[in-house]
Amino acid sequence: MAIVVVDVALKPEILDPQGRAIVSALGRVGLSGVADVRQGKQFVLTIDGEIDDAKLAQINEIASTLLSNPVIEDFTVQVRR
Amino acid sequence: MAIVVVDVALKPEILDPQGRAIVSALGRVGLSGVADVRQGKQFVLTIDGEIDDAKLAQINEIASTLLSNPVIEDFTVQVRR
Amino acid sequence: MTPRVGVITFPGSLDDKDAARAVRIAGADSVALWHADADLHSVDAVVLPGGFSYGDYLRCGAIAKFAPVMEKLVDAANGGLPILGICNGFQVLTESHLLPGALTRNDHLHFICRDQKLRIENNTSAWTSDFNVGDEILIPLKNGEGGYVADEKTLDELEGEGRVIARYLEINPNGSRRDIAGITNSRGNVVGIMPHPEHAVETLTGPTTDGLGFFSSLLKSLVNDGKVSA
Amino acid sequence: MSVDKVSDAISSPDESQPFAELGLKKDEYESIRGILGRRPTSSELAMYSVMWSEHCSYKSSKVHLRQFGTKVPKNNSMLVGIGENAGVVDIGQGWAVTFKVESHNHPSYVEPYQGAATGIGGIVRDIISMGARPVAVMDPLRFGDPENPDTRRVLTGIVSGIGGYGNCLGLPNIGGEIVFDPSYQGNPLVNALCVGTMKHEDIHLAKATGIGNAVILYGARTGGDGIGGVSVLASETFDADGPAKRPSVQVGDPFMEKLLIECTLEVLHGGLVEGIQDLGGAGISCATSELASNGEGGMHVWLDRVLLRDSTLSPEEILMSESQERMCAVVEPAKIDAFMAVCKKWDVEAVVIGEVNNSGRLTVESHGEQIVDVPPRSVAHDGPVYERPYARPDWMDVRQASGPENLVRPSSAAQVKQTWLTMTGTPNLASKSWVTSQYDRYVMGNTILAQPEDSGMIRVDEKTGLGVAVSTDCNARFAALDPYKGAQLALAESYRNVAVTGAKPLAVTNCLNFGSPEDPAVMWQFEQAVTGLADACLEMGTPVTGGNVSFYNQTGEVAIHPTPVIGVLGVIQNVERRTPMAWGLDGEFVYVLGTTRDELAGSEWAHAIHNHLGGLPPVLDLNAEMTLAEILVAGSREGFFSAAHDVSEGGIAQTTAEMAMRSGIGVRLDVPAGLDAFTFLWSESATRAVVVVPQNQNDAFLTLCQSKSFPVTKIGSVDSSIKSIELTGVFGETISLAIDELRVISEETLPRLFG
Ligand SMILES: Nc1ncnc2c1ncn2[C@@H]1O[C@H](COP(=O)(O)OP(=O)(O)O)[C@@H](O)[C@H]1O
Ligand SMILES: [Mg+2]
Repeated sequence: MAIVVVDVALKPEILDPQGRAIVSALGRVGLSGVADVRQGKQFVLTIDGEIDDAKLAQINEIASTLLSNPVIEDFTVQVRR
Repeated sequence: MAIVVVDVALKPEILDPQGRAIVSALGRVGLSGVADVRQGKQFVLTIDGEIDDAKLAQINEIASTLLSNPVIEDFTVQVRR
Repeated sequence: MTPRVGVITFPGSLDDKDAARAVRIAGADSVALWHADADLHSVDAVVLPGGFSYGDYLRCGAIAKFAPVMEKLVDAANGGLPILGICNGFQVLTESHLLPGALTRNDHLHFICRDQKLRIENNTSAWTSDFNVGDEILIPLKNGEGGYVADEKTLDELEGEGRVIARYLEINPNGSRRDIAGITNSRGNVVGIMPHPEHAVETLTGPTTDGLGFFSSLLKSLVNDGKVSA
Repeated sequence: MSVDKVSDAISSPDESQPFAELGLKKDEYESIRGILGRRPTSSELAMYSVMWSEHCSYKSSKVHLRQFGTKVPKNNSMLVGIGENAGVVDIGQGWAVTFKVESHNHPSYVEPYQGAATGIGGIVRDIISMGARPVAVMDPLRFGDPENPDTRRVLTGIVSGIGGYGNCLGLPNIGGEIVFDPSYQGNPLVNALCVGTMKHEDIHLAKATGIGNAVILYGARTGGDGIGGVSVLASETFDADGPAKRPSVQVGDPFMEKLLIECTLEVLHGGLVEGIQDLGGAGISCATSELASNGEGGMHVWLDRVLLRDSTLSPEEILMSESQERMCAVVEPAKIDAFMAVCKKWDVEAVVIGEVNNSGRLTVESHGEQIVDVPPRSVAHDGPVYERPYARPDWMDVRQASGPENLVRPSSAAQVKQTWLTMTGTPNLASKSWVTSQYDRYVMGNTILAQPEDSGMIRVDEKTGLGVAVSTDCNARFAALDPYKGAQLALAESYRNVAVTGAKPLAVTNCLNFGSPEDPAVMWQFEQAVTGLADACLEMGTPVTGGNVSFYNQTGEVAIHPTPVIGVLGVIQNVERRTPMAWGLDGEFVYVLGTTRDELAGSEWAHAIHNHLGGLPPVLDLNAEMTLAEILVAGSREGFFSAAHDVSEGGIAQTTAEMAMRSGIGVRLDVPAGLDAFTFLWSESATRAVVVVPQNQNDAFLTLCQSKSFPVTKIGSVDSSIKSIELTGVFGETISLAIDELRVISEETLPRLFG
């Protein structure tokens, strides 16, 4: 059993209305000094068996086609041990 | 300037329909061996100035009230340097 | 022969019956296509309807692009088959790279359902030939993730090639770049549009019957292309 | 993990059991022991505790609800009555309609988004389980003070939950209510209504018939959500308990529900199902015991076959789990394969968990061990029944005696105009489009009317134009002043709203939201409201087909206003004849049907301007209400009206302002003789509507009113040359309200508060 975490974030140039809404809400509740918030997604995959290079390549493929949309998003893959 | 990352995940006992949909999609695109997927949120906060204990406490407070709903979600806060 | 227009149903498609109704009102036969059936049953055109395919979990349209029927559809699109993606259908088309760009969360973060004014910008595509450029139409819009985005180069290209088919008027309801409501591919057979023409085909149930133009355009182009006889 | 088996219960009769923690009273526990002749196993205790909770057993309300069964009007349209998942009404041409309203108040306060979302999910499953296709939803909502910051959290969450679930499910939202009153501050009301349509032959019931038939559980997997939710969440109040004591909430999966709808309708239409039941409160406990006790009387269940999301769940938890999006079907063995094939087509998991028998017992085994052996009826239907004490509280005298007579009224033309502008923007009267634009009203392509029209209207048959209209209403302030009259006024308003659109009122559903039944004053309000409703339904010929009771709506000791939300369903033969609320053409005459009296107690004016609640609610003549409805329905059929709109909250001022805003065309009005401008504009007398009559229909319309001896007053005419409401006779002067100004005021309130 292994855990693989895929973080997906909007590309920096893409507007993030959710992040913006959070910045203004933070202002309302009195947390000042937050310059920016970006909201991304995190996928935690539980994988049967061990993670080898082939599997990792497969996961990267999935991350770039299914879990993220390369037109607007970047992603990172980490194996958590 | 500091970057603080807040990861928010559904509590393990709470249904994650999105994660479930992804598991079945993965099956269809031919990635087998994925036992489970949980989809969470990741907030990347850019903070002015340095992070001290007081600020961290404030961010924890925000994470537990604004960024997550403790009834259904857990969160973690990490300072990224 | 009456043209046959396929309407694909994915799990979670919602406006498939409505799209079929619009096809019938326009005078064509509607053919139900099933996501798991990798066969277009020799239809003359296809509509990808609105809704929440696969719950729109993950990203709108992202899971639908892996449906068996989509592989056939991509081939057919490249072969020139007229395809209209409405709302979720538009999202499926961008996820499948049949159309450029992406549809993102509305800038105001709410789902919005309203009667939306549009200006028709292109009357050369398979689905807009019955309009005049500059026509103003009013049809329902309903989406949570309808903000059209693409990089500047792509946007310039779309504008330059006249591939923006309709633009929002008066209000930009979702933060779409350059008020874009719908686009087409360069060949003009694949069109994606965020608002819902199929909900504006009867006075009783829609704000206008302006949406019929998309379907009558299709019939006209099929005749012009010699696909069906007049 | 050792399970508590039936044999253990026999061998260790004196083991102490946590019945109190599960919400059972000592005497209830004793009666379970009496029924079983031994102590219950822990699984049996779990089942009884959820099924005998207030929410599932109606133990405090049953004695009063019986009136809906005894005072039944002669109306041969009822095909299925109270007691099933939802009532079914014949609307002609072989079509039937089922509709029901339910509450999800407490879960929606704890987790507004999911609470409201699963509220929609639950009521939709009730409708599918009758064999109907759900075709529309409505959402009557009540919130606290709009300026209180918590109201923002609650309202925005609830609205996105309803939209998020309903939109994804593909059901048009055709109406509802949004009402603000401080009495709901710590206890918002989330009521959800669903309408379904079917052909008569498709009606299905929750019955496990046919010995040897399989019991199939299908839909989402069973998880640990909402365990004890039904008995704890829906039956206790929130006071001092912190978040830690909050039980786990259920999360909805609207996509799964959509698959469940399609899959269920396909197996039903394929003739693959003998009996069907949704899983709601009390989950498998409820579904199996109700199916068994309504059918052959016996059932055996293999609990370890239930597909789980969480493999660590104990049998007790599996029995109690309220995981959403699940259904149970009874299927003949020869049809199981076909049933499973349909499930597979829709990607819905299904498994046979039991078998129907005639043992008279519901038996459950888990991994070969017998853990439940009970008479199913004792679980499902023979729960405790309480005759709770009730008494009219003394403070009612004070409340009813302090009427609105001494409140300062506007006394000049300028003040009248200012009052009108102010009233247009109060949160209760302001445009609700900020909320309703978050709901899809177009999906399915059969929505004829939706908010802000008086009722939602759906086309049932595209060929003939047959349609239904539904409205839900309740002015809880009236119910607070007099619960008997208040319930009747709510019925009358809902009935009128249906009639105004041209549909003939046919049947009633209700959601009775009250405080704690253990408070005799609340119990009195409840008894009065039920009696008032039952009496009025009998007189008006509209049977109650079902409904829901929600108790314990209070913060600490303070109960909400009694809020009997009444839904009325009506039929229109051809939706092309519907009457909209916006007037159309120049020169059309504007009339008020009905009598305007000086009735301001409980009005929106008294509430919004003076924060006053006292006096007696408006008088109500049910016969006059029926006559008004006859005129409205006949007028729609005969083409007498270009528009019509009900007069209720905010009086004629609000009614005419809404008509003007909807159409954008101006009107010239005149305060009729015998009335002062204030009373004319803001009285909330019942049984009134504003109608707009083309000149060529004028004589026929007046003849109709005369033939029914119904009071009618001409108040003006439509004038397309102006974009304002011009009202003469206001303290000798004319006031003018620009429609655009009214619209801005009306539209900006909700975004300002919640946007
Ligand atoms: N206020 C009421 N008026 C009429 N019928 C009611 C009322 N409250 C509950 N009922 C009826 O009692 C039966 C049981 O209700 P309930 O347990 O809520 O049903 P379900 O479990 O299907 O949601 C239903 O037939 C319902 O319509
Ligand atoms: Mg039910």
